[in-house]
Amino acid sequence: MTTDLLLEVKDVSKSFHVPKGPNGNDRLRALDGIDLRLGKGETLGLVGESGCGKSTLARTLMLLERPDTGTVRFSGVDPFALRKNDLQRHRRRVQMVFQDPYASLNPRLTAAEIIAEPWRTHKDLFTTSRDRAARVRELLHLVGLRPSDANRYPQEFSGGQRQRIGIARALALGPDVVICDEPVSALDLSVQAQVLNLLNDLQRQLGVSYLFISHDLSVVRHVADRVAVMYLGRIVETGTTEEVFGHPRHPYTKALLSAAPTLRRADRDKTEKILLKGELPSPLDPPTGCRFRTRCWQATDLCATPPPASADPHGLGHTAECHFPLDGRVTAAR
Amino acid sequence: MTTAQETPPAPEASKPSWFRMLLADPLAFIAAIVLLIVAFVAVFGRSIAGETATNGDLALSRLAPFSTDHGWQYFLGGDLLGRSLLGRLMVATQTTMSVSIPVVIISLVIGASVGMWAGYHRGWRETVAMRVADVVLSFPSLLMAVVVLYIFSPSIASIIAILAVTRIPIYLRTARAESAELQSRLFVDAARTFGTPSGAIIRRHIVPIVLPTLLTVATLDFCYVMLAESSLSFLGIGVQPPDVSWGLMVAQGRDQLRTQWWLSVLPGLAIVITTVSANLLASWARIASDPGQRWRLTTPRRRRAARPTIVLEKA
Amino acid sequence: NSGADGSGAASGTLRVVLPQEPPTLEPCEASLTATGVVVRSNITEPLLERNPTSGELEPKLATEWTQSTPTLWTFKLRPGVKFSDGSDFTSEDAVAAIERSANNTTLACNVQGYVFGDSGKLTLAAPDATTVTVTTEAPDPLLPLRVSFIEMTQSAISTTTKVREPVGTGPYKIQTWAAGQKLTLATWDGYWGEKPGYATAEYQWREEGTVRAAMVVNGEADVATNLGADDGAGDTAVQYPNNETTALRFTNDQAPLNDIRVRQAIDMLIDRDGIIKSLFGGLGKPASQLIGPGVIGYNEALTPTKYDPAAAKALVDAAKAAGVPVGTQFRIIGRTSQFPKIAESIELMQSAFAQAGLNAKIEMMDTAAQLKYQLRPFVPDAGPIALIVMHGNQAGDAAFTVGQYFATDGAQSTGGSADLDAKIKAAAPLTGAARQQAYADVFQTQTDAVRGFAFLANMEAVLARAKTVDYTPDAATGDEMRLTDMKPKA
Amino acid sequence: MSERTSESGGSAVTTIGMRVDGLTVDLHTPRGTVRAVDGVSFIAHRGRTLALLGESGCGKSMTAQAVAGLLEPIAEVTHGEIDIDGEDLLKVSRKRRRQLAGPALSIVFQDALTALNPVVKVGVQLAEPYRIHRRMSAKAARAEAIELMRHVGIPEPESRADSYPHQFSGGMRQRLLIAMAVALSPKVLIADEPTTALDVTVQAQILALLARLRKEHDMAVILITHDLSVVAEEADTVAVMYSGRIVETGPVTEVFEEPLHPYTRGLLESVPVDADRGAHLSSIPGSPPDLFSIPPGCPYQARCPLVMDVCRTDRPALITHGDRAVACHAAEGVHDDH
Amino acid sequence: MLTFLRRRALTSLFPLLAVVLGVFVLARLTGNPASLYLPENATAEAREQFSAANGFDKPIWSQLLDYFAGVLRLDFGMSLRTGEDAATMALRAFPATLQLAVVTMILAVAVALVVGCWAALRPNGLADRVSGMLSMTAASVPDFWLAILGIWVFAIMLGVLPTSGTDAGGASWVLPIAVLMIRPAGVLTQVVRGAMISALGSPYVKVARSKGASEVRVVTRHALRNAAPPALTVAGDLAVGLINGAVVVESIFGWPGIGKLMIDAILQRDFAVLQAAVALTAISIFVLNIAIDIGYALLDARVRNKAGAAA
Ligand SMILES: Nc1ncnc2c1ncn2[C@@H]1O[C@H](COP(=O)(O)OP(=O)(O)OP(=O)(O)O)[C@@H](O)[C@H]1O
Ligand SMILES: Nc1ncnc2c1ncn2[C@@H]1O[C@H](COP(=O)(O)OP(=O)(O)OP(=O)(O)O)[C@@H](O)[C@H]1O
Ligand SMILES: [Mg+2]
Ligand SMILES: [Mg+2]
Ligand code: NI
Repeated sequence: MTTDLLLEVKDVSKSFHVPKGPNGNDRLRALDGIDLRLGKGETLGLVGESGCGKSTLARTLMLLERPDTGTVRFSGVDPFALRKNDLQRHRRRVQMVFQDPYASLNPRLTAAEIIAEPWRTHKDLFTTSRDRAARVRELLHLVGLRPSDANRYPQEFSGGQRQRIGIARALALGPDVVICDEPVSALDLSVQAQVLNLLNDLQRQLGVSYLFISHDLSVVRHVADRVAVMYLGRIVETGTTEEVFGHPRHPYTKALLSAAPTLRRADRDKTEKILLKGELPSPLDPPTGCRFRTRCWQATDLCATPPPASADPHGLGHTAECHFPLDGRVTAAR
Repeated sequence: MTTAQETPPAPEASKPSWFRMLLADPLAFIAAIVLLIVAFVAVFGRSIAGETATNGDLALSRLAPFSTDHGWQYFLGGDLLGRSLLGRLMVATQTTMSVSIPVVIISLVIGASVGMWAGYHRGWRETVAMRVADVVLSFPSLLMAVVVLYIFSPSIASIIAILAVTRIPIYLRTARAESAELQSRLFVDAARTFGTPSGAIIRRHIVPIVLPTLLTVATLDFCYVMLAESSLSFLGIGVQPPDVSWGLMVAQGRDQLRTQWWLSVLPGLAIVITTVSANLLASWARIASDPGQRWRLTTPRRRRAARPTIVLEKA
Repeated sequence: NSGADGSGAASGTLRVVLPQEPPTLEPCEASLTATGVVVRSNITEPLLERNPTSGELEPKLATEWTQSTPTLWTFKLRPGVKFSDGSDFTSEDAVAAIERSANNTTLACNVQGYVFGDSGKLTLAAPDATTVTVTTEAPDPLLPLRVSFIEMTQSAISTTTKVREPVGTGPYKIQTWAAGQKLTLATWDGYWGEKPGYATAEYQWREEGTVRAAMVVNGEADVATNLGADDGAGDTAVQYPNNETTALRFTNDQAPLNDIRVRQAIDMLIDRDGIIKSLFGGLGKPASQLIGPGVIGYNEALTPTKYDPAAAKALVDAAKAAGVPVGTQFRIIGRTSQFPKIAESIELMQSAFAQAGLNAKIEMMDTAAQLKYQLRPFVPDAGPIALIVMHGNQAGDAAFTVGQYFATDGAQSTGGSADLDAKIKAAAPLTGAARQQAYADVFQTQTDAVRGFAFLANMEAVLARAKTVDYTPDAATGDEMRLTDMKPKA
Repeated sequence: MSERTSESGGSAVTTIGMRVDGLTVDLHTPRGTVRAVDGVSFIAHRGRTLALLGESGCGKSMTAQAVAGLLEPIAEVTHGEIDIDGEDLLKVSRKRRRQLAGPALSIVFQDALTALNPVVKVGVQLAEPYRIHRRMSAKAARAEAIELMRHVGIPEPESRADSYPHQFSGGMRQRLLIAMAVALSPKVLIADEPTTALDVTVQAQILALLARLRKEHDMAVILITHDLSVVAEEADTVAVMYSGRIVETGPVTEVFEEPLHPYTRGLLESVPVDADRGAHLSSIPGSPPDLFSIPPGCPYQARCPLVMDVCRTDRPALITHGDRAVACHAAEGVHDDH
Repeated sequence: MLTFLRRRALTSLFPLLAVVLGVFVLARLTGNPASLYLPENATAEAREQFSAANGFDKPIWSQLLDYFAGVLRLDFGMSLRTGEDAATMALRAFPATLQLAVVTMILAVAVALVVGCWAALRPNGLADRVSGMLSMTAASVPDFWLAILGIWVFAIMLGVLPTSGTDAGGASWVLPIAVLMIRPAGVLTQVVRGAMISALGSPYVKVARSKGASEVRVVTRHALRNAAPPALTVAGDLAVGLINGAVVVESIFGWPGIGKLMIDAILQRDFAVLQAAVALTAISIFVLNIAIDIGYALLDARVRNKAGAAA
């Protein structure tokens, strides 16, 4: 699968300094030893509940946050060590589509200005304004907007159209990797399908890799080749989409899958919903040992000790961080 | 390829025109006219007012107002030196404006740039900028005035300098607060991901958004500056004769309040009318430029006073 | 306290409202107007005092004084005088008081510089309980006049620090001083002289003339001083000359003011009558010299310059033709609120100067800044300046004026000539008619040959006086307001 | 429809909680007056859940706020009737309207963080319905509030009653809002996207809570959402809204199995389904019409694959057929078959 | 909360020191006060003696060190003008201004709350328009002018109030306070109105209405507390501004406060008094700022929790 490794994240941690919490703790561990790999032309789905650190990871990969420990490598190079021209060249390779199509576009700039903005910094890409205008038109076409939309302002577009502008902007520098931070969660169902199709088409045409972040399981399932499940700053399960969705090994993944409502009431009525107890613990003082144990229905005292390193029993690249990983067949048995 | 969007572009023509919105608020409309007149007088007043504004005739000293026996210039009466009060008011308009406008602009530019810079970078820069603003705010501005006027001779430039310094923190705080908020916005993050330098981000993304707020603050501050200038005149360290400002006229005329009331009341009225007009126009502009509030100017009058809740009374 | 009913007098309290609070009541600072107006002759008294009307020296705590030798003066003290704390006033007290005010340089009392600045060290002695002798370094005919500025204090008073609340021999003693608000004086039984008309006197202070006047009109005060014509004292107003003379002082050595024609022209361009009538509301008389009538040395022959723009223009043109750079800008410097309508007066002058082809720029300054231009050492390279000065000769003798303003090296002089210096020097030791004549000549010479000044007006002020009070202000009222002169009306 | 109606499959007899008839809301915007809600009618039965489904901006919240009497001044109810127990909420006096707010009808908002007063302790906010309507003492009302918190599953309610909204997680806040809404056992509860801002695991908890409370209090729940799956799982009947109008209603199972309106069908088809990963999703082209330029005829005409000439001129009426109703020219034939 | 206050106090200490330092340096830039305090014809030696006695001949940094050494011993020096202890003078004048300022602010806030809320309930209604015009006018009238007009009208024409001074009891407070409060009241009214309009439009107000709360309850229990913080900030700035306003009012009404003391000290180059007065007002501004922060925290629990956060 990962024949051509593009991005490798090893043991990355990031904590934020925040107001003291109830336990007098003021370091919020947003990321805690993250390992990820992304191959060329691949889509890696990242799912997890709100606040588990998905955006922080994305921002770290975009160099917007500096990790406390761990390494990030793009094609073997640590971008945090780059300076000036090398850094600028690196930035072209990695671009991001933001979660909120409303907040991520400056309301005072026209669509064309937004798409052309990266070139104002990367001046060598297109030297004449004619070239730029032509490229803006190309990009608009690529994302399915009309040339006449170039001079309209973001507020004159619908959410889906705005997200297309955001995607066009991310493509302006011709990146190898596009990090999509919940690109469709602010969009309506009918529009969401349009954007997902667009991303899909672009990958086929341009061969870009995606790190696709979402909390919507059905969306991840639709777009991703591989999936990583995140819980409280840690990746608790990774594997191919079929494996993870078909035979979840971490209890959390299983709960997540079961909690998601589905259209088919028929299926639903057969399987009982796992209603997790309690809420997501505060990342200010996460539980010791396995982070999921406070909500896990099969937790024992053992779970207060650190969970074993991800095991991959079937050799399918399907790992889970759990003392009592579920057997893939358990789902059927229940 | 995916299908192109079919939505028809928003009909531009139906966007409310500024002029129509101005007409919809009669008070703001009058305010705009008043300010236009003030602006006109500030530019051309000196030449319209003519001789009688500067060279008095002691025989007409303390002439009572509202009579045209001595020509239209003396319609508002004469001052102690027998100059026409109307003419003086017109000449004073220019000085008043040439003090308050530069003050507002200078403090706006300095306060806004520092504030945006501090707010964008956060951290120590923000702390230092805010503490310096605190210092300026808790400093006796009169001491500052005396110092400046002592070191430099009292002139319009020094008055502008003093007032500008004391007003900088106002803009600094506003700009800082806004840009601190804006710097965490996604579109700023987006710009960062292209490697855009911070100066360019501030110029491209922060300034255009912070500016309208700052301009509103500036309009309101305009009033404060005129008053501050008149307070300086009261203490004798404001605009110096033979220059004349509204504030100076009010200050000098206060002794005659009981005998020649018009000497201080009329310039005072000029200050009040101008600032009230500026305020009215500013609050109109705030509404007109805010899509969430604009309806107040475009909905028929009957509905405007309606309660915030729609509760139909029993007919 | 009596409020708006105006019955202050009946209750035996006189309420006075002044422009400013006395910073201190230290008697040796009594030549500061704000202090003297309260202290002098009310709390403390001098050995002798000058009658502001006649100009004669009259006995107070001294009954007689004689010049035994040219450098030795003997003062006989009034017997039976007591301080308000009950102790006796003796020659020892007098010696200590004179020593403290005139010789003590640590204390640097205002009186010391003002009155004794140029008269060397005094040697004092008290041969007996009622006799004081003063020996001067040089013959000094003015010594009694100088001594009249010294308020008598107890010998025990500190000689190193100033006192805020002194004990004196005057008709009143300090009852309470709520700093910032009110100062109350009360009579005491042991006063040697005539009993005052009011049992207590209350001083308050308000900066704005209109407010002071309003207080009297409204019955909240009985007497208010230093009012302008527009302050609205109404029928409570009484006009009085306040000893001050206003003038423009030129830097005679700076072009274009270095040309006497230009200075004469400026003099002619001042519309004194117009200023006094329209701006001062009739308060004041056009001035012809730096002192008012009644001061020894006043020259009756001098008359105020006539307002004559045409002649002035001719002079300016003549100067211009002679190569004087009349268009060079000079500054008119004035002190903010030095006297009512100062800004307007300067404005009027400036506009007249401009019409005659002169280029004047107005600068108003606060006291501290203006003093740099008024007193030596002057601001270097300040360029041509016409400075508004206001001079009050409290002593009644031209000696206190000419040395400072007219002598080439005078503390406040920017002009002068060798001839004038000689005349000033010669006049100093003279007495009687010769003295009068010599000083009158100094004024004449100044005007004719030097013309370092253009005089504006002998100033007058308004005092508001409640109907219940019987008091007539005089030229000294501004500096020394004797409560004993005020009586309730029957 | 009759006062009493039987549920499609079962035989249980239910009571009508609220009947909304021809509700029309006009918005007086700077660009002119537009119709945000256009003749919306529905019936909510007690003990049942009616889902109001539609895309963002189609007028769901506007409908809810019009019913709850909480419209902004910019909006005006121009027609319609809102009937609860024989009283028309649009005609009663202001005072009576206030008396009904709470015991008869209450509403849960989408954004729990801003819907709770940030500076008032939650115990006090929860006690307010009792203070206002039952005139209880502060102490008694507080006790009720704590009971209420326990009722909606907030741990340690006694101590948590003195906390402020920001000290609760999103799910807890939503529980608090729901608790406040059910305090007086209203006949009708409007829940405006109560779980949109929440995670799936929390959403499941909240939806379960709502279902429990609905049964316990025998409320008519109007669930507003744009999530088809939530509707599928939670609602008994669904009303699909498009551009301020109801385009299709009916029992959820039937509507989802056999959608009559092309819009409903389009929506159902754009849900990514597990089977065809990476495949082209079928999507509804374009986006909903701008309120200012709704064409004459059917508002869906520009996106409709079945568009006919009549769609561009005539507005399709909502035609009832048994339990179901649809507003589509193209569906008329289908109706006949049905 | 305590850590928050400690933090706030520490960060505000710097401005406090900076103000005292700034005043020290600036004051000395306005020249040696010798000519003000020495007789007109004082000799050069007398001037030097005066400067030496008051330390004005030393380099400024050494004066500064002496000064801070004194301040540590709570010795602010002697007034050149009155010979009194400067700190005593400042402390004596301070209560009068404080009382005036406190009463003024309380009344201004009260007026602003009532009028602002009333106007906000019907935005753009008649009441809103009228109160808007009035508050704008109020905010743009020169205070000294109003003071003199007030004396003329109420003391002389109507005779109902004393012209000035402090001894007519409550009546003496009326004019100074009316003059001082007019601008703060005008400005605050507008702020309260704006904040109330936005508070009244927020979802929690809708929720309160959906619970059947009456308008009065909605305003007092829900909207007002949320509208208070912005008004509090502005009220704080206005209170600081009162120091400047106090100069005018105090000198006209003969109110023995620190504003008058300060301007006199400036004009008289009475450095010790000026420094003491500025230090005192800076401390009170410092206390005021902390009080405002506490007020914030009391009004809004979110601030309390953020308390420890980096500034
Ligand atoms: N700049 C920051 N300072 C302090 N805490 C932060 C910061 N950024 C993120 N966090 C915290 O880190 C944790 C992870 O946040 P992050 O935004 O990465 O979550 P997420 O998984 O993207 O959530 P969502 O699905 O809501 O977008 C959260 O608890 C968040 O509060
Ligand atoms: N203040 C307003 N000014 C102009 N248009 C408005 C205003 N408020 C609402 N609208 C419009 O009214 C229509 C209905 O809005 P409503 O809030 O009911 O939508 P909704 O279906 O609840 O959407 P969402 O799912 O996003 O909550 C929208 O098109 C919206 O743009
Ligand atoms: Mg995120
Ligand atoms: Mg909604
Ligand atoms: Ni396609």
